[in-house]
Amino acid sequence: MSMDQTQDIKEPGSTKLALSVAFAGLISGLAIISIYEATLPTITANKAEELRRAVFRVLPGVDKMQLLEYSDDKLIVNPDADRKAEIVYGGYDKQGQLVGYAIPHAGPGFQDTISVLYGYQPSRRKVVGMWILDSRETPGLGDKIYKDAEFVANFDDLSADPEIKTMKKGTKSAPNEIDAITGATISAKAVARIINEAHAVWKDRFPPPGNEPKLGGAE
Amino acid sequence: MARKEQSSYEEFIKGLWRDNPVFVQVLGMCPMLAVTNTALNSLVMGLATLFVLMGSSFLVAGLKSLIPKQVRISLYIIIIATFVTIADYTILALLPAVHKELGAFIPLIVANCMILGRQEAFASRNGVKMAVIDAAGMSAGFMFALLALGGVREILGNGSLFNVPLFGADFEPWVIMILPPGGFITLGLLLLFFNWVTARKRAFMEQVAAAEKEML
Amino acid sequence: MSVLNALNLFKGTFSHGVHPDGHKEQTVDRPIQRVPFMQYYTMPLGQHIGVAAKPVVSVGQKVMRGQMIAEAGAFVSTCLHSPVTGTVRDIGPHRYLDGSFRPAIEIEADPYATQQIEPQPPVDWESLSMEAFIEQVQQAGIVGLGGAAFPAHVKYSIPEGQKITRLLVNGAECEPYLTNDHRLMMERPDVLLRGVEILMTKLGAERATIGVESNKPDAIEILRGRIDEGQPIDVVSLPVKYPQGAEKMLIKAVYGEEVPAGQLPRDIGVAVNNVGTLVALADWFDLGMPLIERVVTVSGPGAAYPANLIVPLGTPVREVLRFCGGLKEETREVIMGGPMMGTPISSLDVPVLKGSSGILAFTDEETARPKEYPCIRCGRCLEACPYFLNPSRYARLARSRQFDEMKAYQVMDCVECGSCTFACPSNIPIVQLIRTAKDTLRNRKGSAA
Amino acid sequence: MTRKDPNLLIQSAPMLRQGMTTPQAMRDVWLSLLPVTLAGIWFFGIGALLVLASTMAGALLTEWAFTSKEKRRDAISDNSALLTGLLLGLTLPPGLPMWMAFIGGSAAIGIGKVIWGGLGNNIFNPALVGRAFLLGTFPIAMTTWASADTPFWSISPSVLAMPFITPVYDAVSAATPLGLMKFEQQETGLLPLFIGNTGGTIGETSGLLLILGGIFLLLRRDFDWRIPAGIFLAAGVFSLILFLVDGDKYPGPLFTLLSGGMLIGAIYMATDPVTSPLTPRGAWIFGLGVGFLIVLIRVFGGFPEGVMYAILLMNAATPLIDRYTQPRIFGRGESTS
Amino acid sequence: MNFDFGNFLTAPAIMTGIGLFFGVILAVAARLFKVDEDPRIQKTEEMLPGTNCGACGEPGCAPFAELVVKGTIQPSKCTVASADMIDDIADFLGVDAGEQEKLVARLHCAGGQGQAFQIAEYRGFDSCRAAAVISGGGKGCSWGCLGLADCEVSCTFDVIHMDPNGLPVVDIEGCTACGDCVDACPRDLFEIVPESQRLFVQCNTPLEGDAAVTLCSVACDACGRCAADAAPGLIEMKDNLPVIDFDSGLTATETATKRCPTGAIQWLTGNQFQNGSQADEAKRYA
Amino acid sequence: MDDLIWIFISALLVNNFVLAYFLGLCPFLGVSGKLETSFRLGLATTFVLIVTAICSWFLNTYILPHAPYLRLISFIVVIASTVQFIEMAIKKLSPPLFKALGIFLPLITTNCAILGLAIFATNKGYGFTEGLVFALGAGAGFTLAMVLMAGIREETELSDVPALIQGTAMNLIIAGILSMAFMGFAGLFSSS
Ligand SMILES: Cc1cc2nc3c(=O)[nH]c(=O)nc-3n(C[C@H](O)[C@H](O)[C@H](O)COP(=O)(O)O)c2cc1C
Ligand SMILES: Cc1cc2nc3c(=O)[nH]c(=O)nc-3n(C[C@H](O)[C@H](O)[C@H](O)COP(=O)(O)O)c2cc1C
Ligand SMILES: Cc1cc2nc3c(=O)[nH]c(=O)nc-3n(C[C@H](O)[C@H](O)[C@H](O)COP(=O)(O)O)c2cc1C
Ligand SMILES: Cc1cc2nc3c(=O)[nH]c(=O)nc-3n(C[C@H](O)[C@H](O)[C@H](O)CO)c2cc1C
Ligand code: SF4
Ligand code: SF4
Ligand code: SF4
Ligand code: SF4
Ligand code: FES
Repeated sequence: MSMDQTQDIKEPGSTKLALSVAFAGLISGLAIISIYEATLPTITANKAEELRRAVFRVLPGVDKMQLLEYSDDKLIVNPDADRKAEIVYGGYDKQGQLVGYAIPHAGPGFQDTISVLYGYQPSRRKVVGMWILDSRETPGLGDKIYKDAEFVANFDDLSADPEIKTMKKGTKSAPNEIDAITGATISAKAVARIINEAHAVWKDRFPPPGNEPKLGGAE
Repeated sequence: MARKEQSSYEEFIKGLWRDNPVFVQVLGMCPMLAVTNTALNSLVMGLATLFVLMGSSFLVAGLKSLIPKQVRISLYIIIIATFVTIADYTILALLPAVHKELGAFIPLIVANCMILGRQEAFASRNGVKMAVIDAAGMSAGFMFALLALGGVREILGNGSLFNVPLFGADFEPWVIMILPPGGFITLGLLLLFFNWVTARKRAFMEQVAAAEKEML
Repeated sequence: MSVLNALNLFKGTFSHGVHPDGHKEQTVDRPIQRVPFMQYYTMPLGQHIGVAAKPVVSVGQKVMRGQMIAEAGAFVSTCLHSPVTGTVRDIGPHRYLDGSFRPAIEIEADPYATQQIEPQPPVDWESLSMEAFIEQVQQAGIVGLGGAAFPAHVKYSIPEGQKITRLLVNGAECEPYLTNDHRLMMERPDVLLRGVEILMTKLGAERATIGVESNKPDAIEILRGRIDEGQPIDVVSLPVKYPQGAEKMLIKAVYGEEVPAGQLPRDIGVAVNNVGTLVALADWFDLGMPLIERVVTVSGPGAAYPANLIVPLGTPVREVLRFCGGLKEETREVIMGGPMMGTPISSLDVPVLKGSSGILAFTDEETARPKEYPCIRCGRCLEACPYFLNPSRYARLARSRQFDEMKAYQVMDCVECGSCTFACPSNIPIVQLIRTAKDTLRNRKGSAA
Repeated sequence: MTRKDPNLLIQSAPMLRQGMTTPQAMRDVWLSLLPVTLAGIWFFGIGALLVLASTMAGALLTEWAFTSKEKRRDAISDNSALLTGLLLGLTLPPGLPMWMAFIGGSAAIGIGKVIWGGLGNNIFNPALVGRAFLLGTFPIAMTTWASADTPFWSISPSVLAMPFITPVYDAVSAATPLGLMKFEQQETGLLPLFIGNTGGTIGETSGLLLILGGIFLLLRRDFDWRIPAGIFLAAGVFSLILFLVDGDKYPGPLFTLLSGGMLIGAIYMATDPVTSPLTPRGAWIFGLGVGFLIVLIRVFGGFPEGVMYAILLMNAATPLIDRYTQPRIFGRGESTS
Repeated sequence: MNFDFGNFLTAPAIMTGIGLFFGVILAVAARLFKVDEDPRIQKTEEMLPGTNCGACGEPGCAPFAELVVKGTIQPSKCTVASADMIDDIADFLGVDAGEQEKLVARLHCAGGQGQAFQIAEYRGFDSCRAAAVISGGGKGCSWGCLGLADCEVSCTFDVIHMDPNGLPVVDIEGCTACGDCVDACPRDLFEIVPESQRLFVQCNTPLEGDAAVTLCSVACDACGRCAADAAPGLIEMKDNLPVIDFDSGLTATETATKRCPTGAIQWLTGNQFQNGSQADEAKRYA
Repeated sequence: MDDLIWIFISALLVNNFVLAYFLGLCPFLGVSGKLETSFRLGLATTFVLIVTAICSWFLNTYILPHAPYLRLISFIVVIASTVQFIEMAIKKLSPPLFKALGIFLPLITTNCAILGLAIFATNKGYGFTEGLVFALGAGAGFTLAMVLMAGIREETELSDVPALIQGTAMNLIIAGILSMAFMGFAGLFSSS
């Protein structure tokens, strides 16, 4: 900070300054894009893999999947749909027959938003699997909603009509009831509530058996 | 224009203790607390910070003659942000799981006042070599703090270290350690310990000095 | 607790305050008696609020009892008169109440003198102009005997535009142990009423009220008895509570009005005087006797023979105590004034002053303090403070030397009545801390810093 | 000459003292808690006694260990540490492992009190800091409740669990009235709540004794009556409104006032002089705030019970409350600050 | 494996764009909204790290700089700045006050427990001022040191320490003549004097003769010997205390102290009260 | 509507930026010494958060779709510059306002609360209104925490906190207990 420098506080070369910033921008832009391009393949692969794993978990016996979008009240195949509320994943077996839909939905939990993915088979009108995509529930309590196999198993064959009921642990009787988690009733209820919400929206959107969206386009 | 050319060793070591960015300068508290619920996260965050700090210090020290004073801060930020993005994508590619845990806090390295601080306080006034050494020292100090905190929190909060169970299955975890309050309180107590040690050291030094006085 | 306060509102008194044990039984039924004349008398020149008096006698000069020995140094100042017939021995620093040395006139009594004041014809006060009246009061050296020792004539000189409508006579005597006002009211009620009459007339007050705490029924009885029909004087009996006698509290208790902070009673048309002050007034105008003696209660467990005495001003405490059989062995502390606001004296050489209402001797039992604990913010001090201040906060702030902050919390409104300290379960010396702070603040104002 | 007199003492006026001392105040609280404690032990068996013992031990040891040598004697002798321990113990589940209770005790004093500079300096109620710490640390253990009719001599195995080891709870674990209310929408009768033979923490169950204790403290002027008053008022009114809105979803005011930690909290914990406002108006605000928060957390929050959190939150606000509710000074229109 | 080169253009393009855009905007703004303030603040701010981390407790570097320039805060309060930056700033602002003769605080009292009599026992808040307002703390001499260390507490530089005799000793090495003690002392016993002034009166009582000495064995009894022995006109007695007139140009010498019966006037070399109580010396001279 | 309320409450209490998300700790620990300052800092922060919400929404809708990889850097550059611009403007146009709030702006722009908000808002896929409400809640939450902290710290000034603990250690522990108390809000309005 010798004298001469501080003399010219703002006077000269506003342009010079602007240019230097711009130049820096240029360089960093290049740097970033290169790393991006370099890592993009792996990242996309990871993401796809993760989603895939999730879908396969909630829809047993699925072999292929594709992104479906609900627009002007019918379900169409659209690989790059991004209207969050309107998309589901169709899961198909080896013969390309539709097994069921994997439906993502999110809602408030004990700590923060829980985002759930659950599998639904219109044919059997049943929820056939549930997976937590993201949650900040308390480790050791709330996180049982995905760590506790028993709880997750609740959703493997669960009727969602009229709606899912959360019972105190060990007291479930009806097909539409699940066992809560002791010490984490709230998170448990939250999951059920989220599925109920989604189900309320989706249950009538699925086309009748036969004319489901055909497998194609995706992959 | 650094006055006294310290030996590179001193430069390095001061970051660890005397000028420790966390314990002494109280900087970068957010990542410090947010990601230290397990030792692994701490480690990754530490490494990322190290990478960013060293990289940007290197650049800043190298280009200091070209950087106009008035926009220097903006330029530093751009440089740092670039490195952070690089780190971000790398981690995302290589350790997706960890990245999920660290969540927003990798990008937030940009905002870690410590990094900007070093650029301005040191890199922009010293040779490349010194700058890098200083950066290394500082990140080491930061890492040291991260690991200390992360270690304690994971051991108590989960009964494990780097996901290696320590106490066997029926250890009762201290949930709060992983929750925000645990972070604050543990760091507070660590700081207390740090102060205590420094105090003891000073007391000892004084004794020595007194003893020497006696001699003369 | 403010449940009680709520009740008190109906009983006509101020809110908050405390209830220390009266301890008055020791001296209530001790008639006032005269102490014989001693050898030496010391009259500090500055024993009243305001400018010190200026000596008008010289060393070696002979003086008569009642003769003026020092004249007022300014308007807010008053005269001194010799308490005895004798010789001026010294004019110089002597130990004063507060432990410091103050210029004083030392007089050696003449053992052979009759110690009579030659009687003077009563002053025809009714015809006096206000100025002349005030002049007279200053000549008589009369100051407030309620403790403040504030020159009375200053209180009586009412600025333009203000009018005194009510005269309030302070017979509360809320301080424990003290009974001097009580005895005075019982033994010289007529003189007191005479004083009231004089002052009312001169100030043009329409009504006079004598406020007496209900623990002095006999005094109330007697006073009521002496007031003849139609006289605009009434005696009100007030529930016993400290500090009833603080003038602003008394006004609140009697009239239910609050004197705004930083203002004087006269700003709401009230003049407050202690009973002793009025007696002194009457004595001057009827007998021409200036203020050269006052009634003092000697009491406390340490006093061999508790008593109410008429003591010539300037008598060393030692002599007064000796007259009452001296101090008991176990005496540890001697206090001038009441136990709540009085000053402990460091040496028995200190003379009795115009403002000294009592001399109390305390033993280990009373002086032993319970251990001090940290403030638990219990709020008892707030419940006690009659000025609704926040003593707890003061104590904390004072400890960490944040005196200016204390000022912001109006510490200067504190009259140091001691209620808070009395109430504090942690035995925190709140008043002392407050005083320290106030002292610092005052001095700081003085210095540039 | 001067020195022939007795060497006089000089102390600042006033010379007289009321006679009440801080340790006495603490002892009063202590005494008033005795019946509650005994009742707790009666209902939950001597296991409860062990829990109480552990918290008090934890509290005392920590106080002793971390206070400087010179302060030590007072710090122990002023009874407050013991009181903290006792109150903490009373807010714990009867089946809590002793080692947890001990940790709770030392956390209460450690981060709740000594760190702040000891008695009188803490902002937060130490006992509740301890409880919050425990609740956050061992949520399961802290929300597992032994039933009230435990045989007197039986000690549930969990109480004696080894340090740092997950306890095994005995089969009969009753849900608390609040737990039932929140998660099963079933309301417990008022009489049991009043007598105290319900699930819950050791000290919170017996409404009757708590109220008696409160009356005792009130008579001894040991706490500021405005605080409990404010709490009951706010909680009562708020819950009444909710009750009127939807009677079978929300509990009635009486249930609200008698259940959970409400009574012990309002009478013994919100009133902690150190951590509650000094000024009368402040006390009202504090009380009302606590009452409101309790119902808010109980009804709309994630926890069945909010007393602790409500009090801690208002503790945090206490400095601000105190600051802006300075009493109106005699003869002054406005109040300072 | 979609690898489009478009990105390689867009990215830099966008960044450059942003850069340019704001570069220009800010540059223009800088000129438009130029506010002129004390240039030193500007410069100081530039010397600071500019991280605006707030670790200094101030709302940012600019306000901090302002305070530094005002002198209400030390540059070293910035935790981020390296040592030499701080020196820079210090030099730039010329904090060092330049050369001048050293002033120190001296105590006008030597009446410690061993010399001045306590006529009553004080119990209460340990503070001189607190004691002073209560019957003068029971000390016989009501002008003397109360020995309760208000000065010791007040000294910013912690160079005052109470000696065994209950008197505060100023370590003149460290004393910066800040005057804290002068304000702190309820009895106004401290005076800030040039260290070079050796001749000093260590008493404050206006009493004379026995009156003084019965209260304190090292009191000045106003015998006037010092005035007589010193160069005529250097010392004169004002209300029973010797007042030394250093401006008179006359040289003060140790002789003035030689015949002092109580040692109230002293020839100071270094700290006060080094050589124990003056009373003993007094005897030597008497 | 409901979820707007929830977003607000959550950001204000349940997931308080400072006490639950660990954002903006540097000012929280550094500048919370005086009540009055803290309050103003809180206000200023809220303001910047709102600016941020707007900027990030703009970027997210118009620029980032074309170049997602520029998110971080464009966020920080744009926000920083915008705020700096505003700062200059205020300083010129209304000195008093600058004294009151402006001086804090630099301190705020370089702290994580701001960037954090941008990133979280994006991750949660908030739209414009949601973003604004989120910013408001976060700002209010930050202010609340600041003010409580400051009140407590001013009180501890008067009490004899052991020397070793004074300063940051103490502040951290206070923060810890505060966030413990805030845990009470967990699950607020989300259950049943
Ligand atoms: C620190 C802490 C964290 C908690 N986290 C959760 C959680 O993430 N999810 C949950 O449902 N309950 C959680 N709880 C428990 C709730 O407070 C509530 O007590 C529980 O849901 C009651 O369920 P129960 O009736 O089965 O015991 C937590 C409690 C504490 C003390
Ligand atoms: C706390 C306190 C208590 C007082 N108690 C009495 C009292 O008991 N009797 C009394 O006459 N004056 C008492 N005073 C003095 C009165 O306030 C007032 O100065 C006096 O009555 C005025 O009358 P005077 O000027 O004739 O003394 C007290 C003052 C204070 C501050
Ligand atoms: C003073 C006091 C405060 C309490 N505060 C809480 C609290 O904030 N949260 C809680 O879960 N339990 C608290 N408890 C315990 C509850 O009152 C009671 O056990 C409640 O039913 C908890 O039920 P749960 O196990 O379903 O959480 C408190 C108890 C007392 C005595
Ligand atoms: C009426 C009253 C209530 C008290 N309540 C508590 C309490 O709830 N928790 C506690 O730790 N201490 C309590 N104490 C004791 C003491 O105030 C507490 O330990 C202080 O907070 C320690 O600084 C109480 C004391 C009294 C007089
Ligand atoms: S009475 Fe004493 S303990 Fe109670 S608040 Fe006042 S000062 Fe503190
Ligand atoms: S001494 Fe002052 S503060 Fe204490 S009660 Fe009396 S007036 Fe109030
Ligand atoms: S010099 Fe003054 S302040 Fe220092 S101890 Fe003596 S009296 Fe107290
Ligand atoms: S207070 Fe100031 S003047 Fe007094 S001794 Fe200390 S440094 Fe010197
Ligand atoms: S690291 Fe978050 S504000 Fe500094």
